[in-house]
Amino acid sequence: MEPTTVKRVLEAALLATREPLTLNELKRMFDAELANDVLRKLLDELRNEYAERPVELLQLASGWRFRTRPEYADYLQRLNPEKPPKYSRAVLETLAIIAYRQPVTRGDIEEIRGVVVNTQVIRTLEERGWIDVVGHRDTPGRPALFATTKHFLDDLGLRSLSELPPLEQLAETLELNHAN
Amino acid sequence: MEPTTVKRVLEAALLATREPLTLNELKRMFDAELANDVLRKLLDELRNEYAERPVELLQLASGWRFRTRPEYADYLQRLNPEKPPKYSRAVLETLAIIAYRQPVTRGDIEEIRGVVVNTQVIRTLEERGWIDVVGHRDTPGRPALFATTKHFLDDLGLRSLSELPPLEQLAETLELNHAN
Amino acid sequence: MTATAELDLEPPVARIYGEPMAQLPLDLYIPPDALEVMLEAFEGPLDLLLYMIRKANIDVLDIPMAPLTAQYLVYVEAMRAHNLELAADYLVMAAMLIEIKSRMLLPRHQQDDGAEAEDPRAELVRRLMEYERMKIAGQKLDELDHVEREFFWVETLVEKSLAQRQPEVSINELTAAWQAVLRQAQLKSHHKIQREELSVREHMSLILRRLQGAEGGFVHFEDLFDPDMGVPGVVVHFLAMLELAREKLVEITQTEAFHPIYLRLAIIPIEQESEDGTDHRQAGA
Repeated sequence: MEPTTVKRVLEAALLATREPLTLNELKRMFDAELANDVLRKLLDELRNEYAERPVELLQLASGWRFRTRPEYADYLQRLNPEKPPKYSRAVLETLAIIAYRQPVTRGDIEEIRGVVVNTQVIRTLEERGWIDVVGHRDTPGRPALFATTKHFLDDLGLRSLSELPPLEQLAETLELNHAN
Repeated sequence: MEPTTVKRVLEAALLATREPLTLNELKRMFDAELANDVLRKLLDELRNEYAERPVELLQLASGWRFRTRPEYADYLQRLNPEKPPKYSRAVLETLAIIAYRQPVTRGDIEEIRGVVVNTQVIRTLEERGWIDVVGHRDTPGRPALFATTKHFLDDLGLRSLSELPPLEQLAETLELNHAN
Repeated sequence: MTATAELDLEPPVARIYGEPMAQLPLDLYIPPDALEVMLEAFEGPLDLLLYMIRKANIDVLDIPMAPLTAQYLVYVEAMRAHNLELAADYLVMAAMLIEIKSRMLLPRHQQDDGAEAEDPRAELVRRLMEYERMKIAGQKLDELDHVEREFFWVETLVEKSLAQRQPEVSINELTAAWQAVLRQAQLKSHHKIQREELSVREHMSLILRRLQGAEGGFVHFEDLFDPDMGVPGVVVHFLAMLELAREKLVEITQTEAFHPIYLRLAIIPIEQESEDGTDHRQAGA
């Protein structure tokens, strides 16, 4: 068998496989014995042939496989109608309190929500880059004061916090709701 | 975005997808509106780019997808410890009747084959996702009407039922005979 | 179907076409195991009939009913004789063949409209041909390229780790959450939620953030105002400063009247990462 034909067979197998293929598995396709170094050389050539393509031949821990290049991930993601993950109510309410009442301490948030604020909730928002510590209150323990960041405004498509529905308006709807 | 870049994104998506992709799904990846004829032209170009490769871009009943060329099957089979299913004549004949005479009831199938249709035969085809119930005939018992699915055509690498092998032209002789 | 080849069908049936029909050999021997295989090999009476017709090279459109029926009955009888469980379909077909054969013996009457009466065999021929068509179609379907048999789908891996999806929050969700918070607070206690301009709170954060980054901690009062803010902006900013002072979050100092006014955080962050990466503590205010 011509080396080119062997390479084409390898290519077909590596493009169609659902699991990485080991050298031994690849060898299994051929009647003739294939030396490891020959195989590696062909795989190298194959990798080079795909230099201009949006997929690349990778050697992973468990074998060889083609993978789309990372720069295409954003596009491919749009194909998946996967629902984006959602934040829990605790995270959303904490975020709302920080957004509307900033700067606030964790104690403030707990007082308003009436429940203890889980450290993970704060960390989630910090890691997202949506809140940060802007100071400390001069009370015992010097608690950190949280505020929303510019990044938060960007992600919500706001120019400033004042573009959030005003508190007054919210309070009115609230009272209206209560009146009913 | 450059047409070449669009083409590379299409290529990445089509190489990575787990289901055939429709034109609309492909369009969803891009911010800019993409006309159908532009898209088709790029897909055509892409297909040509793969002329020398062991995989080919195919238009199927439910969209576009890459597959390995049939001449590599013997090698690739050796990677698969599972033998592909071999269908009995009963299954194949039932499938043919549903494919060529759809929509048909079980009674229709029995009438053509001259024997009772085993439930297992229908179930095999349903489980493979090749046939499904598309309605019920308005006769006593309201029997289910079976038809083939897009998945059936996809699995055979076909775009539509019209690509199935034509039926033998035995009928014409019969009609001629009657006409005399 | 290998065993069925042993069933010597040709001599009795093949020669009847165009010739006087030969007697069926009485000693027609079908080995029982061949019969068993045969029963399994045929998909039913239509398949069996078709096999007999094709094997004998009979014109489907002009089936000699008498020898075919006789031959068919020999098979069915042989199967029965060997106690093989015979599907009812085979017996129904036997009855049908006998009926057609007897109708063939009757003179064909012209119908009232002058059309020739239909050949009694027509329905059988139609069914045989339709069955054969589907039988061949089934074989052809099997010969097509099948996924996982003649071809495999290409399915490369997608790098996902770089593109982990973050939850999205809309403005509506945020305000809904805030409304929920307010509602709870109102229901729960007399906790007072002040109605305040949101922009004041925003500017409070801005000032704090600015002071935090200030070298030495002190910032000149005037430096905290950006001329681009416009009059409403400056007013809000000033209100924010007063609110910060009221909440004891900043210190506003002036050594003497008309001297520069300075602001600094009421509390200097206790832990700050220094340039070399080690912690060093700063004295509080």
